[in-house]
Amino acid sequence: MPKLSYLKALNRALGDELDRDPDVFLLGEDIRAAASNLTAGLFTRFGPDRVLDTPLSEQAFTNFATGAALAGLRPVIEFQIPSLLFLVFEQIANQAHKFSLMTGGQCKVPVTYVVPGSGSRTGWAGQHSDHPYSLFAHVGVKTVVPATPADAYGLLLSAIRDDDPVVVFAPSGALGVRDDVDFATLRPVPLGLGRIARAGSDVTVVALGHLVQDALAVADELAGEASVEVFDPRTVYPLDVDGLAASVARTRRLVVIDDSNRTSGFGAEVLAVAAERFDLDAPPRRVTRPDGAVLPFALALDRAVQPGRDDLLEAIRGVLTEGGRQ
Amino acid sequence: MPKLSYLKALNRALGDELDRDPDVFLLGEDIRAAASNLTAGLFTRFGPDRVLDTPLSEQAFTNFATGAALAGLRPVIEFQIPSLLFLVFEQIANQAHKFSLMTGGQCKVPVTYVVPGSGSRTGWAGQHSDHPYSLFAHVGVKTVVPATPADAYGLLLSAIRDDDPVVVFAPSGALGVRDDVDFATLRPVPLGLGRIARAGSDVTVVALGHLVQDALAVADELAGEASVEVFDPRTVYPLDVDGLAASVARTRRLVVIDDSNRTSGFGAEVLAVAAERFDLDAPPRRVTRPDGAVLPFALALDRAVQPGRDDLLEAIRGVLTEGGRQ
Amino acid sequence: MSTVDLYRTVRLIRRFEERAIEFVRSGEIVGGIHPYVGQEAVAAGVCAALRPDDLITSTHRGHGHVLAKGVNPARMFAELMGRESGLNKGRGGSMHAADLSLGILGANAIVGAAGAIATGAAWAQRRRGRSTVAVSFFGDGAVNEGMLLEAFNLASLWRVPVLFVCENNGYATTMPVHSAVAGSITGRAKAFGIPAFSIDGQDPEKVLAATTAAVDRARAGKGPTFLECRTYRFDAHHTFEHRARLNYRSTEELSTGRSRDPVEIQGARLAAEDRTAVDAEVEALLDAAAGIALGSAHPDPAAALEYLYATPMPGLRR
Amino acid sequence: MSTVDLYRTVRLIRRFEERAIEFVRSGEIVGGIHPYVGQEAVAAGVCAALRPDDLITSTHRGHGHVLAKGVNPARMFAELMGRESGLNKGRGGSMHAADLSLGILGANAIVGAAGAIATGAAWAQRRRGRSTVAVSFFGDGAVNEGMLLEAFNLASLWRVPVLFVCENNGYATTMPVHSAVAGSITGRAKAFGIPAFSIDGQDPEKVLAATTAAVDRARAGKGPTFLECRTYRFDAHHTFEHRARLNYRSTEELSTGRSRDPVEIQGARLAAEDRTAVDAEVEALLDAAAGIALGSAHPDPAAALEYLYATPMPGLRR
Ligand SMILES: Cc1ncc(C[n+]2csc(CCOP(=O)(O)OP(=O)(O)O)c2C)c(N)n1
Ligand SMILES: Cc1ncc(C[n+]2csc(CCOP(=O)(O)OP(=O)(O)O)c2C)c(N)n1
Ligand SMILES: [Mg+2]
Ligand SMILES: [Mg+2]
Repeated sequence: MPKLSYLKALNRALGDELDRDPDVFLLGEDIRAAASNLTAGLFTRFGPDRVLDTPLSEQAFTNFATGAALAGLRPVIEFQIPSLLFLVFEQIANQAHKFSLMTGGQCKVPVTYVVPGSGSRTGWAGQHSDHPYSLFAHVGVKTVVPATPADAYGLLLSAIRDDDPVVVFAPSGALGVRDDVDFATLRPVPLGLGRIARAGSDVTVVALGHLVQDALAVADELAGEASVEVFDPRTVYPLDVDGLAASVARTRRLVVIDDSNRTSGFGAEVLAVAAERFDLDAPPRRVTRPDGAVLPFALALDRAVQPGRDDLLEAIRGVLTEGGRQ
Repeated sequence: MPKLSYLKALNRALGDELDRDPDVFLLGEDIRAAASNLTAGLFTRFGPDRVLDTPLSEQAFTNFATGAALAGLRPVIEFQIPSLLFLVFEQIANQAHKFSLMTGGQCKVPVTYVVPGSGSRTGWAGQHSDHPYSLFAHVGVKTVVPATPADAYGLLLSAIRDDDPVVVFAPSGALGVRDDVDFATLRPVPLGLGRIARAGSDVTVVALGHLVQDALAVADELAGEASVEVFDPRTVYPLDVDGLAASVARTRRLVVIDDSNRTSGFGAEVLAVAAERFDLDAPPRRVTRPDGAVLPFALALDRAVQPGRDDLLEAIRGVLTEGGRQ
Repeated sequence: MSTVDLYRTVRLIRRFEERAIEFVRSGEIVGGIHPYVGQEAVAAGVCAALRPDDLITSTHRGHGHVLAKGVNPARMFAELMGRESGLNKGRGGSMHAADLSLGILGANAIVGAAGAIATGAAWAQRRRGRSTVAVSFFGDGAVNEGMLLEAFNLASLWRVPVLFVCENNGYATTMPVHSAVAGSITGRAKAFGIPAFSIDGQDPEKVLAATTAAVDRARAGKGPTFLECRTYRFDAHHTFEHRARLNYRSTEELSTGRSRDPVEIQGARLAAEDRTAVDAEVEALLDAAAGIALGSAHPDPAAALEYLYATPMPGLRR
Repeated sequence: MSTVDLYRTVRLIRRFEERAIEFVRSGEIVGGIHPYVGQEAVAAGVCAALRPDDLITSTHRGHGHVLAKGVNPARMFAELMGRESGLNKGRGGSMHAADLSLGILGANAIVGAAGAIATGAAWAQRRRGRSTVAVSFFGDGAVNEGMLLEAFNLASLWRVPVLFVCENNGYATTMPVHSAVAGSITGRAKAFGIPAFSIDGQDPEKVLAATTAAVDRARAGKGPTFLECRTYRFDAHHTFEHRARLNYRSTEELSTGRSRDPVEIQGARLAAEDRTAVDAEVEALLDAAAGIALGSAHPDPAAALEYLYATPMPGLRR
């Protein structure tokens, strides 16, 4: 079977949608030259009306996309770096997201925002290494963090076809992942549906994006010791609570690994849902970035701030051995 | 004893700090005329160099304040509406917050951001009714939501004196609160220290800002039925985990009422902390805005979307009667 | 558009606003409004130059724009009163009034935000082969918002058929324009290569003429135009100011400002009996409209989250 | 500043960058850099006009700015290598280099962000009775960022002693300036009433002369000046481009662009033996600097969160 990389899968999804639906168009910085490689080949294939290079005017081009969507098109914006989403937070959370309700359902805003290279990019330091998916989930914008090439393809397709704004985070740590894929099997993956990345019976590890690989590796490492289930929700918001419930009902133990900050992050939500619904055999744990994290430049410090395999291993062992509270 | 209103307490805190410390200055829109009343009298008292009216250029004046702070001053910015914080999210979360770590501790950015009138303002609709304190807590910016006039005074003082950026949310629903206050007792309230707003033994209700009043009212209503403790953390981030722990250790039951959206909000964090640390006698509950909430204009709809007393009453009764999971 | 039609529009807006202010006072409208009184010539003149399928974006002070673009006053009153029969089914209120069927992409409560929305919509319409133009209204305060200036750049670079209409009423809330705008308002647009004109915004005919020229230019594929309409806000920034004295305009300034009244300027062009007839017609229309609105149902609180998502979300949790 | 001093600065920056690129290739510098090669005259000429207590803000392409402002090359190499002895103790890296003791308020990785930071700092210094000025460096891409344009307005309105120095190297990454900037670059500043000049950014002496005039004006209380320095980036946007072919500049363009080399332009003003002596001096300095940096300790991962808050937070949780 041919190998498909995660980044190439995203590229393929864009190409397929541009091909299928004339209302889809792309805009962003350096997307003609495809500086990030996300849009490689698409300018040549689809021309300047479908692949629009923008000046460095993120706020305006984000609202421009909202306007184009109100007029019936389906824009896809590439953001070169995750912190650009901070710069357009108002335009997404307060404009694109709110039009449907505020107009009493008169319109829809089907814009997709893609960040190829979210989270730490190794050596890009404080202002380029954020992973702000929990923020968008909190405000209620549909938020996707695919883990595999097939999911990257299928979730991006669904995001583009969805009638609401959707943010797609493609973690730096996942872009290079390559899988054997039969291209004929590639299809849309519905938003809001998780998957069991690895079946197990002793503990559920919830992981997203590039951290799914880490969770799988740790599960392998623990194979003799414990049977670890890895649940990949794929969509941060809406969260597949039923899928999570089904897994936790079996394992009765829970650890979340989450590349956002601890306070009120994705991990907090998973633990809150668990607290509301499940009677666990041990207190659940979160492995996250620390509160208020700013990624320092020096490599060892950058790594120390990110949730890692060792932390996960320790947390899993913790919930397995512990019956009572911490 | 004289009555002090919450808004007047904030105004008094600003006046006192301007008086005490020549490095403090205010900037924002319409603060000379004091359109929101927050800055009433201060322009006359302190003049144009200390009370700076800005054009509608939120991004620039927020970074301007960061620059002034780097040069040794202590700016206080008034934002007229909560969604302006979305517009300057990059400037706060990615600039002001990050300077200290990124420069290896060479500098500090003591800027205070005040929003007088956060949350629903009754009839201001979708783009003016947000309450984004959980977002700032998530990114690690110190975040304060005072509930009483004395706390409004004392927390704003501490925010201004703190060497890091601090956001102070003054909920619309709290601005009019008036208390008997002996002015001589007004003093700074440390960031990160909660208080027991009402002692009780059966259940801990965690509430912030204007919702503390609601929690107290519901506690009164339930007086014959149950003994409700109301814990007001005052600071969303850093959260007074020890204070919370002490309360929950006594009551072993927990409800949070939270004016932010459900997913990954303040309520999620409180439940997550509880799940990690405490063995509760019943599953905890959250009373929040719904996921993705956009406040509709019509009054009854606006009210329906906000967490209210009835919802809280029901949630408290739920955790009191229930031993197992939902 | 005829003299009498323009008069009808300015008169309609004026009387609509005066009644709306009354409804704020009586509590039928909750949350207050930003009255458009005094600026009617801008909305009337600009929209008179547009086709029904042309697009507009409006502002926090937007009742005049949407009425001039053809909104049914009954549905607008109903919206302000938060009724189900309102333009936005009571979900939007004064600052979000929208009627997509009339090309109204919504009032926007964030100053400066809508310029790029109008630009994107106009660009999309052209890409879809339509010959429509879009107009973005905003105030003098908005020209200090970076996101609006960014939109000027996109519109000019891509020759988008969009008109930027700045209503310079001298103030952003209490901030006088000269303390807020370095350089000139038209200079801001010219810097991006956009032709920009400063015109008398109190005379509907002059606004119509300038807009017609700009619309023709846009439809001919020549790109955006910027119009600074010099006008004056006769009433408060927002009705809350009726209770709070903010003291930023002198009595003399107010009376000079109010002396050039667009309703009088256009009214003087009509024969007295024609004017009386229009006034009566407007009054009857608004009586009926107010009656319909007052009689309309309130939305059901159980439907508070309807329309939150266009693609339904089954698992939405409270 | 003398001819030879200016030459020393451009030569130092050039050779620092060339060595830094080597360290990227060899893996000593992780994450890559945005090389300043070709633009040295701007940093050298501008900073030569400043006093030690004047302030600057820099950019993602900022090594030249901080070296010209007096940063110790050893500490800068160490920062790029993420060492504890680095300018920012290894916490900032290439895009955040700061030295507050030299008035360097930091490079900023967000295009357009630092203009208002410099403006605020300059305003604050004046309020504190200092006669310092601030310089904000940025590229041609930044003039499309609304937040920078907002800063122009504040600086002009409040006559802030700040200089806006735009390094127009023809491209924002792969985007040619003419496809991104409607109107002209200097026109953007002039629109806000800021005097703006377009100068030859390859000649350090010309940059120095223009900056000196602007600094004098600012110190005299006359407010901001804008300088567009026309320059050319000889190397990649970022070292990642050494591996990825982006194909946006023709071979002819590259060779024309590179033909006006600031190091050669200034070097030609020196006697051959003086130039050789400076070159040797620079090489010795950089040998020593690189040696010190390579020998410096790496920070302790346990201290990854040090400096996160200025007011310590005892309960910080992981
Ligand atoms: C971005 C933004 N900043 C501030 C506000 C608060 N605000 C609402 S209207 C207004 C004044 C607007 O002035 P202008 O653009 O001149 O319009 P006018 O009110 O005069 O019609 C302000 C400051 C806002 N809604 N949005
Ligand atoms: C606000 C923002 N948008 C986009 C980027 C990504 N980016 C970094 S440098 C750059 C190009 C900047 O061009 P210019 O301002 O001309 O400076 P130059 O790189 O040519 O020195 C871009 C798009 C960013 N860092 N910040
Ligand atoms: Mg105005
Ligand atoms: Mg450039």
